[in-house]
Amino acid sequence: MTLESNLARLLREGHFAVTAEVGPPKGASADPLLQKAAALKGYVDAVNVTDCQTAVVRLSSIAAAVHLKAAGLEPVVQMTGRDRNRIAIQSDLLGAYSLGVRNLLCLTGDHQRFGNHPEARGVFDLDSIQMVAMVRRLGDPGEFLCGEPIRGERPRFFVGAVENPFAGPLEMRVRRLEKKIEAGAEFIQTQCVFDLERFRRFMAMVREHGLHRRGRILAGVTPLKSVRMARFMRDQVAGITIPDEVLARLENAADPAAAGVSLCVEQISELRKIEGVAGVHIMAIAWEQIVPEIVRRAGLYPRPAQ
Amino acid sequence: MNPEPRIIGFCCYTCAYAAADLAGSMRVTYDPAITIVAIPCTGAVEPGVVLAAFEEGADGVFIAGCLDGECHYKSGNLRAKERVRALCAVLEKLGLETARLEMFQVSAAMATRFRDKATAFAARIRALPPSPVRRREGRGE
Amino acid sequence: MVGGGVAGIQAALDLAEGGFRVYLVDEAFVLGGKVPLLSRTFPTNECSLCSFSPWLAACTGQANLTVLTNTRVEALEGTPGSFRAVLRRLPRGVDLERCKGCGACAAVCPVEVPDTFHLGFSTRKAIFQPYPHTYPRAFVIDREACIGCTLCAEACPAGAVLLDEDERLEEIRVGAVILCPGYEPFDPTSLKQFGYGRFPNVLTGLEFERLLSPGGPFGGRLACPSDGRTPRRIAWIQCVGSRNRMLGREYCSAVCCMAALKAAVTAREQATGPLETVIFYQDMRTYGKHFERYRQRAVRAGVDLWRAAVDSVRQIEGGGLELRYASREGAARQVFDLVILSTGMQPPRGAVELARRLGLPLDRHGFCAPVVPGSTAVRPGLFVAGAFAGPKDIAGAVIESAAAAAEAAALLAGARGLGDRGTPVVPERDVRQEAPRIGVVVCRCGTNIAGTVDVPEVVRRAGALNGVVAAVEMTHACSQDSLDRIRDLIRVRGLNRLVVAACSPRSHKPLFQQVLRDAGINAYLCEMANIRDHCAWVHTDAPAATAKACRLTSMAVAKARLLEPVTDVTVPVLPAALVVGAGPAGLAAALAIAEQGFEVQLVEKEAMAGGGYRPGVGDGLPGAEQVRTLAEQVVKHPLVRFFPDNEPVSVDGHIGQFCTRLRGGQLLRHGTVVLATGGREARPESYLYGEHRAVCTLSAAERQTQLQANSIVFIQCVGSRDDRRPYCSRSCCRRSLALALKMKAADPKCNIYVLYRDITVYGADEALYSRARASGVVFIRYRPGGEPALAPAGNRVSVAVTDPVLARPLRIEADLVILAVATEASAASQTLAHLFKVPTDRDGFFLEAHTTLRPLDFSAEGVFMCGDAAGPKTLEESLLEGRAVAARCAAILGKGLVRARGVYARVSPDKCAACLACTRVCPFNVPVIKGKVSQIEPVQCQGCGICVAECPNEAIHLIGYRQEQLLALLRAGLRGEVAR
Amino acid sequence: MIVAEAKPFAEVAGMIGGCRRLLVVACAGCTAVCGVGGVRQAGELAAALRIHFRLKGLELETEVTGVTRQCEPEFVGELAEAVARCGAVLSFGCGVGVQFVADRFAGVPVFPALNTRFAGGFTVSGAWEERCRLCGDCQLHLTGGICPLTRCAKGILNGPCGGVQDGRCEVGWDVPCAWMLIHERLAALGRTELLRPIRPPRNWAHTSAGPRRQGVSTDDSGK
Repeated sequence: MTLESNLARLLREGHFAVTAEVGPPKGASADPLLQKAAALKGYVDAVNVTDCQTAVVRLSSIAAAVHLKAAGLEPVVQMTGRDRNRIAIQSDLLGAYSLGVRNLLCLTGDHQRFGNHPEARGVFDLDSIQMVAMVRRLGDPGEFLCGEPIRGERPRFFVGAVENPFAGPLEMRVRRLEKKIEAGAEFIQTQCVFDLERFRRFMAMVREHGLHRRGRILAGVTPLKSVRMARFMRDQVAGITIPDEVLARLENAADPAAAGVSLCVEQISELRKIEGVAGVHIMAIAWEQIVPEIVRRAGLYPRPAQ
Repeated sequence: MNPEPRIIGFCCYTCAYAAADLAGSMRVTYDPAITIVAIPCTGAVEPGVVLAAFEEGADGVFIAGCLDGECHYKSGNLRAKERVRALCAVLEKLGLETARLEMFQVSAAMATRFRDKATAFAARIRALPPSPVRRREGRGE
Repeated sequence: MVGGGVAGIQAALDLAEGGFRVYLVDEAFVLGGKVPLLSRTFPTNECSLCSFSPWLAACTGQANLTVLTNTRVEALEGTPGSFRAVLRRLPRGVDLERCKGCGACAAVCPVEVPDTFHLGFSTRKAIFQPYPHTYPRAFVIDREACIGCTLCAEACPAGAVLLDEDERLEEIRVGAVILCPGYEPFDPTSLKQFGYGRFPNVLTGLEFERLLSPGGPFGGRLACPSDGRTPRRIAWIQCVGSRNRMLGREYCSAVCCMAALKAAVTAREQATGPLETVIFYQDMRTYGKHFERYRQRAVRAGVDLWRAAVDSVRQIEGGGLELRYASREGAARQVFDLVILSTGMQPPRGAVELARRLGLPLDRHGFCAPVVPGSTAVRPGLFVAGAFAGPKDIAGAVIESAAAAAEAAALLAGARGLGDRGTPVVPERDVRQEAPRIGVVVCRCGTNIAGTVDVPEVVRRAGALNGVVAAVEMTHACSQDSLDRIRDLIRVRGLNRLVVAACSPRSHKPLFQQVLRDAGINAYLCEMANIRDHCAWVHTDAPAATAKACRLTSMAVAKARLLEPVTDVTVPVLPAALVVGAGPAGLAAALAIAEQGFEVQLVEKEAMAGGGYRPGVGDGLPGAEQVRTLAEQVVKHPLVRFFPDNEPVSVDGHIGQFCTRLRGGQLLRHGTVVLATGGREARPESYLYGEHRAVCTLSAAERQTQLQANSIVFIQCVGSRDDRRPYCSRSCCRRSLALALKMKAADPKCNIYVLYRDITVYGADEALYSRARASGVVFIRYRPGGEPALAPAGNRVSVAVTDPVLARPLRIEADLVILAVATEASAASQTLAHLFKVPTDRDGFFLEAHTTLRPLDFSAEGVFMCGDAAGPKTLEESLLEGRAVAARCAAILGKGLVRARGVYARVSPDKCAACLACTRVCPFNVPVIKGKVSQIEPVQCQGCGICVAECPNEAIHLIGYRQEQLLALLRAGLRGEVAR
Repeated sequence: MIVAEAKPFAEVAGMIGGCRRLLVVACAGCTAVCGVGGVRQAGELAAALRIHFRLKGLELETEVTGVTRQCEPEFVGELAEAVARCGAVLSFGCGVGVQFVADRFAGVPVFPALNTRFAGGFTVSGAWEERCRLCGDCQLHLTGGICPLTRCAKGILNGPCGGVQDGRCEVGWDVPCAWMLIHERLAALGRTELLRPIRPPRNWAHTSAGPRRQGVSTDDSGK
């Protein structure tokens, strides 16, 4: 079965893509996941399934992806190098592909230190860049990392990676993005953007290096539900910067949640104006049901047919 | 209660020992159970030697040095303080009362302070039972 | 050396060490002068006795030094190099040699008189010991008080009392005389308004020092003399008898501000419960090293500084003292429990008379100020130092006396070394292979020990101890005949260890070690048991005391058994000094060292000598001429090797044996080091400096020969005494006033305004201040926060400041604004500090070993500092310090060799793991890893043993304190000694 | 250098439980240098143990000695007589030392007095810090002399990850991001181009993750 990734197609055809993100449940039933998914159906082109995000144990991302697919959504499987070595990763990916998963997002993974098993041994056999390169070789020329050829069908994933324009010097981030694209990343989802100014500078440098042509860049956005959440993200979550004016706007709002949503909508329209931004990736953490409203108000509805 | 305690006082030569001398010429009195051992600086007191004192049956050990910032050797008394703190932790683990070890500071002119500190310490030791190390001793003396 | 205060003693010791015969003459019964009276010394708040007693102890051991207490100089005839001094030896009434300081005499003396040491707060007998830890230690008879009952003579077990001793004249021949008689506190009785003498709770500063002293009448408890109750409010009145026109005392006593701050801080520390401390002052002069920081700490600690003149004190019902003073709001009153009068200094009467007899120049206040600033000479062969030359603090006196010593030594350079009395050395018997043969001497100390301790019992028990071959008792082990007996005993019984159970090793061990030497036994095979001070004197229960005496003796014996001979480590001293920096201080040091006959290697980074005063840089500066002549003298001096345009790049070795490589490649070998790298004028970052041409720095203004201006504004404390530089730059006020006067003289019509925080001119310079005011210079005080604001106004600058008196804004249109900018440490200091392994303080200036008593020494031996590199000061002070440092160097260079202390750390290379622990913990940076193991140079090691206790592999031990020695001693003390 | 730390007293006292005679062996190598395994610490612990057992009514006899390095059979051999005398050993060596002693004296119980922590050194911060993971595949020439494996929490070779903020690592704001340090160092060296190529997956076979490692000794003396 060689069904192509819908997300890949849309991006190739130049549509402004919309992806969302869901975190699998902390239990053995897929129902909570499917409820979230139902809300998203028809409003997004693909849905990321996180891989034990922040090192908290959750239902496997591949299994979750299969459930979503059955529910009629296109999944993007996230795969980190934190919990698997090269053997496990390759084997899981063969399995995922066999189950119809086509989109893969490679990450190094959050350190286990702040998860719910801090005493776990972090594997980190491969970093995200090495993983991207490895996955691309699985598809073409179709060999395992060790060089052995793959027998029969090769997994031809639409391979993505992440980038955080807000961690460390811009010029260094761009250089790392370049390495990811060098390694074969076809699409990039960025850390959620609040500091538009910095993101514009980032994109400018991306364009200088022509990276936006070699890899599709989906800018991450997150609707802020409350002032508390905004503060938490600013102070506690590594690599996220929230400018004071953004925070102020929430603080002064009668209904912070509403303010958060309109803020998110504005951000999307701003992002669309930036050359090289091929789509948005909406990370509505534990607030998936708001995604449709955002997509509507951002004028991104309806989505092109699958 | 301990009728005849054995108390060792390590006194630094520049300050505490001098203060003890002065206590003498001023004829102030303190507990004869106290035996003063001269050392050049409290910073020279090896923890092992203090432990040895307890092992040999001392009921109490005090280390007397210069006042803060007056150590003849700049930092000796501060190091001694650290070591005494560490030693107290050891005594605790051994199940010996930490009250049996103390560090205090006097200047060469503080004969009365020396007397007061030493007397208070001796009183404390007398109030405690004899060192269990000695009570437990296999061979008698 | 006339005057046995701390300054006199130090200079005398330096000279004696350096090989001169020195007579240290003092009118008092004991050495020490005023310092022993102080509870603590500023700015370190140290117990003055602790820090000072080592010097007293040193007097004992110095063969070249003859101490003549209770002695007056009657006449002086002759010429420099050969004077005949007539001394009047007043009777002490007690034989210095025989007296053991037991106090039996005082116990029986029926006469009670006010104790002069405690300034009358308590009483003493007519025969007494002036204060604890004295030198000489012998008692004295107060002739005025003595009723001649002879009870003391009968009571003295040593027969030391000489009731019929008479005063006699004595003649000595000396080459030079240094007068260092110190000062006398001003007696405030004449100032009726303060009620001193009438109200018991009005005290002088010195009296309050006794009150605070732990050894004082109240044992350090804060109390009102009237009834002993605890004071809750204490006031200090500054400048009592100083800076006082009416009394014709137009000088500042230089120390009272800090003394008051220190007393207030100490009082607060010792106070139980709440205490208010208020200092009424005119200018708070915290100009010395670390002083301004001290003041800030004091204020933070809660000491209140009120700038107000107190006009009277009166006692109200309930004993309270009401102060009336003029505040900004007008006349005000406050009630206090204690009032301390910060009484100033005045020259001691005796000294003034002597100076008159010798025809020395005295100023109108009776101070004997040197003729040439920066020198201490008052007449060929006669030098003056300390407070008698003008009010100053201890450090100042110590520096000045050292400078005097250097000048005297230069005069007598040829006679150096003649002083050394070679004591015949008895060949030492090698006892290392012998089994211990210990002799125990138990001293009765008259009845001092025998009165409480059963001495025969101690002897009997000692005799039974393992390794003891002889145990004897003696009435006074330290009397000459006893010492002879001990020596014979050693010879006859073939002893190889000596244990003396007597008094404190601190006072007597050297004595018994000498006996061993005389008997041909290594001096370190001697141990003492302090059965007097630590036993007989402090325990009343005879059996308990006897038991303890036996215990102490057996412990000493146990340790003695494990003692090993120590061969004195000495290193020869290279007779040359390296001086880094050829500014005023460095030049003065170089010249003074060379004049004393030692080679000087003078290294200067610039191409020319003179530092900030060198040609092209310092032209026109006051004193530039003087420095230039000095530079010429130095550079062409045959003993000076000048290395301009050069600097040290690497240093190796230690005291006596330094080896320094210069950037130019030259390799210099020298015995001592003087760091005189000076300071630099900080660049102002405010007050339109560099933006408006009418604004310049003080030094720039000083260099101007012609200043055309009708309206001149001086701004003081620019960049000093702020958060960035919390210190006073010391010379600026003086220089500003001098310049202001010069300008007034040139053009009396010009208007001069000095905007200041505290006018800090001290000692005789106070006169500059009064002259400036008299000549119409306007002084306007500003507070931090209320700094003057400058705005350009064409060619002029408009200066806005608030008038503190009228509390309203003032505006001055100035043609010239002169900024008295801070002096900061030169950049070179840090590099050199690193190179010579010496510390710098938080402000980047070199950090001395002891601010008060060793102001020019680093704690690393043989390395010294002087001039601005050690902290900002005036040119004269720099020159003086240069000379002083020369004396410190000469003391080492003149000795020819340095000897290690008996107690030093020794490394066993086989055990050393080169872990660097020792190098990291040593407070003096002595250990170094060489050849893969730690090396500790004996002559550098201070013998604290901190590294010993740190070494993880027990590779280091301290001589005389080996672990096994201590363990043996503890076992003996705790288990009881195993008899043979 | 191997950095170790003292085991809790109770643990040591517990493990030597039954012994009445104990040989306490210090090591003058790494553990002495980091101030936990020298003759001093051995002596102090011995004294503490003696007191501890006496308070229990038992007598423990100890003999304190030291060897140059416990990780050398030759040096360990010097202990033979003493071991025979005492019949049990408390070793102040690192994990290696303890094993060498145990191998040499298979007949007697050997107890570790220390916990062996890492390979590191004494830094200016006045603390002992890990510097090497002993991976057997040194890449320091590519990273400006800063080891990413040791000092990056994730040990990644193509860093920094997205968790870095203000040059700090996501695992703790007090930990500097190794990759930021590397970046600065290489920038200072003018060699940032070293960051461009993608570093391939590491060969872990030489590391602690692989089989037991053996060094090839050029001479086989003592074998």
